[in-house]
Amino acid sequence: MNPLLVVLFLPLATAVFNRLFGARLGKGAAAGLACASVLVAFAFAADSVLGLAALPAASRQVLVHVYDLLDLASFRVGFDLLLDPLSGMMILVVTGIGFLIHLYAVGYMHEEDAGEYARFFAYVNFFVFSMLTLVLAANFLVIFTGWELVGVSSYLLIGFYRGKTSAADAGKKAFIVNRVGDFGFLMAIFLIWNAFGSLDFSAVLPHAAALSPGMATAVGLLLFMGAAGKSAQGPLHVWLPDAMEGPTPVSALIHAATMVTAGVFLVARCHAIFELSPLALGVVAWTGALTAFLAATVAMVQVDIKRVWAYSTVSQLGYMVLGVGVGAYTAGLFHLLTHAFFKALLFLAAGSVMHALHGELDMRRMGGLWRKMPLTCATMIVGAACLAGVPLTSGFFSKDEILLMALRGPHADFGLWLLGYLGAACTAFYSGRLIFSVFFGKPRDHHAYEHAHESPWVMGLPLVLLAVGSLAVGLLGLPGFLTHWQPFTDWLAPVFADLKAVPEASASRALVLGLMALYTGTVAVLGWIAWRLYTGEAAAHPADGEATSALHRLLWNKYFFDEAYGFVFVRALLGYSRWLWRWVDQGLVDGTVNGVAAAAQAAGDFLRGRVHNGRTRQYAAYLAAGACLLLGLALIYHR
Amino acid sequence: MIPAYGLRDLAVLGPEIACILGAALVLGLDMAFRSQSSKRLVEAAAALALGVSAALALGRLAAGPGSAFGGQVLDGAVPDVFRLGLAATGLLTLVLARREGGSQGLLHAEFYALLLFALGAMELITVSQDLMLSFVALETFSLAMYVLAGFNKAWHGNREAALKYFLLGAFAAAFFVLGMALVFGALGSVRLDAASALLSGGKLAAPREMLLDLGLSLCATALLFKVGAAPFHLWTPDVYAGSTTPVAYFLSAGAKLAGFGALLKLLGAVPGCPAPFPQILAVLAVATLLAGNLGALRQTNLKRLLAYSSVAHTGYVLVGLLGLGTAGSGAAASVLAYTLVYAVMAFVAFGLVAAAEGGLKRPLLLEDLQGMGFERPYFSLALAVAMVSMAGLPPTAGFIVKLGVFKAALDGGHTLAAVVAILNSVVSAAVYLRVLVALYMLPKSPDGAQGGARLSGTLGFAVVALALALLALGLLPGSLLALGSL
Amino acid sequence: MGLREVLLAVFAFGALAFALAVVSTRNTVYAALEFVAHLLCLAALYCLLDAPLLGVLQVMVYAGAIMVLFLFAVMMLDIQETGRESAFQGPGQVAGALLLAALLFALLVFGADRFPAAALAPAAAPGAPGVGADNVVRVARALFERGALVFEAVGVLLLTAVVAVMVMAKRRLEN
Amino acid sequence: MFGVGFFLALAFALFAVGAFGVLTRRDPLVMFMCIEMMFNSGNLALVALSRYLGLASGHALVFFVVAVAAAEVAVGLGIIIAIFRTEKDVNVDHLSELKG
Amino acid sequence: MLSLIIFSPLAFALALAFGPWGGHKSARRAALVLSLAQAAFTAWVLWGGDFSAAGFQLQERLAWLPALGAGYHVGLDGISRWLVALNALLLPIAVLSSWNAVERYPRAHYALMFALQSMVYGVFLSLDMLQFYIFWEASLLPMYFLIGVWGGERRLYATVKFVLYTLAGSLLMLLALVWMAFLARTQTGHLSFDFLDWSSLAIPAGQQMWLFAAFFLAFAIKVPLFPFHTWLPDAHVEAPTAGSILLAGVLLKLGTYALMRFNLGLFPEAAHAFQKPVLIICLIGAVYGALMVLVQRDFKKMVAYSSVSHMGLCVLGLFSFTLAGEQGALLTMLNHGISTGALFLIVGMFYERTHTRDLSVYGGAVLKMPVLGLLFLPVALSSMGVPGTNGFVNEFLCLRGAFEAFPWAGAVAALTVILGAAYMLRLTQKVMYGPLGGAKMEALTDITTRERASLGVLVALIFALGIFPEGILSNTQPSVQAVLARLTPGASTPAAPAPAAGGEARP
Repeated sequence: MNPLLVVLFLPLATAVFNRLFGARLGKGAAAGLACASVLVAFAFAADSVLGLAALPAASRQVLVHVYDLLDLASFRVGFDLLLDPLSGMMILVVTGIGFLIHLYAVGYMHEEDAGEYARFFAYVNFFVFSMLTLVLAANFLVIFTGWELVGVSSYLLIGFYRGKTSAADAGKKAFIVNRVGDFGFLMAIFLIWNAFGSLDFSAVLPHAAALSPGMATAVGLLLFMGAAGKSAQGPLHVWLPDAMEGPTPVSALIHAATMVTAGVFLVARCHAIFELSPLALGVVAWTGALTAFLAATVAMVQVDIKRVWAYSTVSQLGYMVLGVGVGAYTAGLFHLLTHAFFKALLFLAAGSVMHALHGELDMRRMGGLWRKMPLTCATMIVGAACLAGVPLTSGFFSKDEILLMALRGPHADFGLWLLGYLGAACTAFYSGRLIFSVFFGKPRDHHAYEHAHESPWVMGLPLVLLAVGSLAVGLLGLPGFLTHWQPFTDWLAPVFADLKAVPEASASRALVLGLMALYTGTVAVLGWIAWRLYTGEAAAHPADGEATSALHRLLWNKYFFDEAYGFVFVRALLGYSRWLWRWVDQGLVDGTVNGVAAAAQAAGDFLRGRVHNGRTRQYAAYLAAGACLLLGLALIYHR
Repeated sequence: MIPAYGLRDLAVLGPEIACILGAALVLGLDMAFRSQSSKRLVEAAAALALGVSAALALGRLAAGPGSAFGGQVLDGAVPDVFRLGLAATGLLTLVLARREGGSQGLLHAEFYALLLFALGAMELITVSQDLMLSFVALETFSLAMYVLAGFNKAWHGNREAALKYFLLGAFAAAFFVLGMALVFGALGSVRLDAASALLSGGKLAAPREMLLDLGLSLCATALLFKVGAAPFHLWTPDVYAGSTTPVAYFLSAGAKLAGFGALLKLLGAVPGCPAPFPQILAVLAVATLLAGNLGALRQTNLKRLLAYSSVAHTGYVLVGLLGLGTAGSGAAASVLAYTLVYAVMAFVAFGLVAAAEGGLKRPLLLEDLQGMGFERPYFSLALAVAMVSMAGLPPTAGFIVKLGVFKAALDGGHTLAAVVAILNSVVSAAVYLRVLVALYMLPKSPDGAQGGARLSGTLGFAVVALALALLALGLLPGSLLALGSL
Repeated sequence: MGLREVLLAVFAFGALAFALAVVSTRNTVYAALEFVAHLLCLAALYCLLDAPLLGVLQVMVYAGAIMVLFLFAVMMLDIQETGRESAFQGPGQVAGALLLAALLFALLVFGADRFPAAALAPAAAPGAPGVGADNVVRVARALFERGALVFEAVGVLLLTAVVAVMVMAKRRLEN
Repeated sequence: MFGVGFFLALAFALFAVGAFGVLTRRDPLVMFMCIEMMFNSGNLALVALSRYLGLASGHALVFFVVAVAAAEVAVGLGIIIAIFRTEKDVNVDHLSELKG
Repeated sequence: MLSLIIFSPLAFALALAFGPWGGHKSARRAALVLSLAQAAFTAWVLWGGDFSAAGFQLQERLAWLPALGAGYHVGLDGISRWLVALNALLLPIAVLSSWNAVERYPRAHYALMFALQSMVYGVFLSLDMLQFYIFWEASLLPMYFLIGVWGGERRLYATVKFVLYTLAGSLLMLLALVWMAFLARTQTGHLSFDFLDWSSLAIPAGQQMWLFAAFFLAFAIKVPLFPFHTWLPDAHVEAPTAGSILLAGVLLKLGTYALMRFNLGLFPEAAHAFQKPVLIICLIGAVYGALMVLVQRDFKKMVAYSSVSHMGLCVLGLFSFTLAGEQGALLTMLNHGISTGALFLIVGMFYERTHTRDLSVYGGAVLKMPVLGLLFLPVALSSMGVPGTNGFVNEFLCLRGAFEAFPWAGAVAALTVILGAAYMLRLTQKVMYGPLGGAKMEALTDITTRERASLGVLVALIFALGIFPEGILSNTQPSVQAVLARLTPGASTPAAPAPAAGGEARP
């Protein structure tokens, strides 16, 4: 029994058990079981990663074949798992952060009744299993299976509060937009199958060069379409902000740390294909950059703290995609790692605030909470610092690396860097705005302020651990000129061995230091502006309905994406279908069928009405006519 | 010299003679015993006569083909089975008449006498090779039928039916006479076997052959009228609705058997079936199918519905005739099989109509059958089997014979006609499904008849037995298709 | 143009004329009488066509017996001659019927006229043995030798007719 | 001039007139007479053809046809009288309840 | 043995119809016991056949109609094995679904269901074409009565339309059958309706087109493919729950099975000639069907149109002439039977409680029926084709087949992936989630153990087939390869053994 199988299937087992019998076991047992299984999974994951590390760098791969999925005469694909440094890192992130979030959820979901409690933990465990399937996949079929299962679990968790229509709508929207992405992914899989006759990574990726440039671009773009769907990039990002309808631990686990990063993981996994077509990489990079900037601008005007973090996630994902898009896969993945930590932290902290204020999320009604919730405040400040890119924090190193690569990387472009930089500026502003509005300045809603209280230890501990983790993880990827100890890059080297050596040296030290100074300055200035704006008595938040500048309205309405999609896809499609249903289905097709029947009946009536009118002489006339017919035919056909 | 017609010639006409003597016996018995009991006696005598006729027909079938009276009469496998069918139809009509007798005063001996005379003439026409003999036989059973149609009490519609049937029948007979004259002109005699001898030898000059074709067409008109083919079928619904149910059955089944027996003789006699007929028949077959099916589509009066369906079934038999020209197409057998199965189907249908309309003063409507499906299970099941069989859906004999008919048509090379004809069976299915809808799927209608349908006595037994026969033949059609080997 | 041809022409056109008369007169009795005249013309034609037996038969059976029945029927039904609208009913129907009759006639004539007219001249001289003097003997042989079965069949037909008529009559008495 | 074609044409003419009579006249008796006229046209054709072919069997046929016609007249008149005894006016079209 | 499978349900039907079962309760119990016994027997027989080779197993032959050259000839091969199993499976479930939904004439109701099953067995197992036709037509009658007597308001229109539509198509097929018999007579000397004889006939290309068209029309109406589908929604809406389950579960498969067995089996050249037009029809059907589901108001009509979409995909896979496509089509037949059967079962459960199919009344059902919510989810996922459920495997293979044949076809067909998710989630949300939709929803009671059993079996199958598709695929492969070998002589897949006459078992 390979430990990997335990990692993968234990969460599934507990998920099924909880879903079926959780309610009867009682809350404590259900939660305990769920957290334990993720913890054990984390332990086994760590053990197998250590085992992997022991292997020589060149052959650092473990392939586990579970059983045969499809065996057509010339094509065979099985349920195979692949553990290599990339997936190793991911399973650690998934199980590690997963466990912390499970722990947090025990406290957060406390008021739910036993049935709902068990159901929640079953779904979350199922999510962990799906994410692990996606990450550990050894061929495109299994990764697609994980891809869709993750989509299903996100649908279930977003729509967890089944009574709320908005939750169900958000879940539906998330799944359908994901499905649009999956459509692209499926097309890519079929093209690969056509080209290589197999779906196993081992058979496809090493021989990617066999693809013609055109085909490589097509596969690349389609793969990215799938990735964009899952990682809420470009046009397919609309579902993530609405996904905040789900409970906060869900937002933290799925919509911050793990699931949304699947897109980046996919591009990293299939880098061999992307490398073949600069066009595909360009599209990836530019989408990433644009998403990063636009999402950051929208985040600046939102008032719901979870939505701010949601747009921040979309923006940070934009950075990761930008990183991968410019060929700096390691930098992108590093940012993925750091982001997982601090964004999970920020969401959990937001949850803690919401928990304390009995569901209040609007920052305009908060203020001065640092006295009431010192721990949450502290950890949130750490998270926000990482997010904003305060120097020496993990976010600073990872984002800085990406921006550097955007300037000097193999497929660099100044425009990309500029968009990245402006995005970073906005990020600094909105994180400052949120921290100061929530924790500092005068409390704006005294009633809520009075009742605020610090969260119990079971929610506090994960916050602290995550805060420490956020800072610590930054050390794994310090900039090159500071230290040669690059554990993260070395760890992922075997995966990206086939890439041309990253021209590290092309960026002079002076440039790197200069850029660092620029970023630090920007963060300081924007932090100060935010502090000025939002700690004063009259916080600069426009009240609802107050006339605001056109730009503000544009950002407030999220560039009208939802309205556009609503019109183009929902109303137009439904309108067209209704037209089709009425005219083509009822009218044309059914019409002809009923028409034929009506014609027959009309002919019958005519026959019975006019011809059979009872008059003997008319019958005699028909008889004579018949005789004439016979005689005529005899004459015509006569030999 | 006087040809020596001996006993052997009479033996060939055994069945016919049995019928005619039977009629005479019936008349005699009626005169001898005037009392009420004589009615039963008379009926028994008629049944006996028909039984003997059937037995003799079977004997002839076993004995194999033989000609008599100098070739005027020629029986073979197919004609003998026709005669058997006719005798059986007669018996079935007796069964129907018995049920009817009580209420509508049908028990007069004259009814049985006329019936037997008609059957004798019908059996004669199926074996006659001489046009004149056929004409006399045709007229005999036509006259009997005109009166049978107008038979019983002074129910107004009844007399109108007789008059209509008479006038049109006589009009058609006139065509036959002129046709016979032309045939005589062309061949010098009215013997069909002479015709085939001359034609096959190719000795007939073109214009005389033209005259022959015209003559045969005119003769065929009269026979097609009798059978109820398309342009000549207009009398069928009125006469069936006008006459009593047993007579209606006799008209539809008997006339069909006799008519097609004669047509087979008429068209079969001329080798290769003279040029015009396949094309003419194709047009007529399709026209008949359309007229029958479409007419029945929204018909509510059950008897008229059965009348239109009888026309439609004539259409299907005509489709079978299309294969007449080509050897080995088994056209004659398919025609025979179809008419026999039709006789059975019609009996079940008409029998049930007779049972259902027992107490009604007005004609039986589809509405009266509503809701009967589960209240009278056996009645409805029998009717359902009959309807499904008439529609030609598989598990029944109707499908097998329809398949035989279409096989013959396709073998004859009439693909287009076959396609149009088979699409017609969708319309016919629609017609019969309406009956099933009424039976099983509609609630009892307020002004419908209050459940008069009593299946009792010999009629009930015969109806159910024959309904089961339809199913049995559908599943194990060995015997039915044995006819195919004829 | 011998006497024979003249008589033939007279009686032929006579028959046709009376036929048309039957169809057009309103009064049924007149129609019956015209029909009798028509039959007599036909009888004459038969005699001219060397079928004396049929001519006599026509006169006795057809003109005599059958037409008497008709007149008897006309009397029985005491049809009121007055107040009868015209024999025909509506021009449309008449036109249709006329058309049909003309079509029937045309088809038959077109079909039959392929007969070479010339060849149809009576091949055998009037005295041809086939027809002439011993007509009755030859008809009798045709009737009772070759046509014996048909003769018997006609017997059965007449018996059926008697029973049928008796039924129609008897039934009428009852109601 | 008086070949069999002429007589055939005459027979066909009588047949057509008879048919016309049946189709147009409403009085059943006259209709019936027209039918008889059609029978007679058949007889005429038979006689003419037997004269042309020189066979006497044609005459036998005529004999039988006349016999049949007689039987038919008997039954026909029986029916007509049975029906129209009670009816005031003798008109076939009034008898058209059976329809549809 | 196979004859026993075909005719045992008929015997049970007669026993039920005329047997001593008095009330409603005893009738349904008897029906359930009989159906389970029948299913067990069929499973036991199916287990017997070895399906390593491609030929027909357990053949039985009987000279039934020598005059017409038609005999009674049954046989089983990889393709028909699982369809027979599906048929056996669905009957007990259908019986359970009519448990207390049917009070009127229960004995007749169950008897008709058994008769229908017997006819369906006949179609799947018969190798003699006339016998196939007889079972094909005879299957119309039981369904006609099922819809007609126990149906909804417009049942008369629906049931007559159903019968006449199918009848019109299959009658043309009857002529084609007779024509083929004549071909057999000209080529082999004796009139024959036997499928094995026909497979060895050399049919001239010209005639093949016409014959293919006639066969295709009959089967396309049954499948139903795009232009011929309008009878399905009416038939489903008006059919009782059991009727819908059997109609969707099994009757639609008659069309696709026959397409695979006869259209592809007998007319290779014509199949190639007709490939593109058929693909286009299927594509329209799949996408159009999905669009139609989006705008339906009636619960059952939605599921009916989803069947049109799924079946369009199935025939798409069939006509891709690739191994993946054919296997996918065969699997679609099975999985669609299970998932749509389950969907109709659920619709039935709702209808029993709310007596309405109008979606506007529904909402928040999961709050009142959590167990149904638990079981409804996998069914919805299967219909959407989410991996892990059976729906994904056949959709993946069909799309793969289409893609391999014509990438553009694959791409358009893949649109149904999105539309499928859209309409299924819309349906789930409209019925299951959101606040309680009013009085009717308040009155909902969760599903009883009987309902859980029947739905549970189907859900178990959904997961089992989703996780282990090879269980089915491995033993349908030889037969499918045989069909493909005939279809594309130079097929890329290793030429499987020619369709050997298989174990010529007992006469």
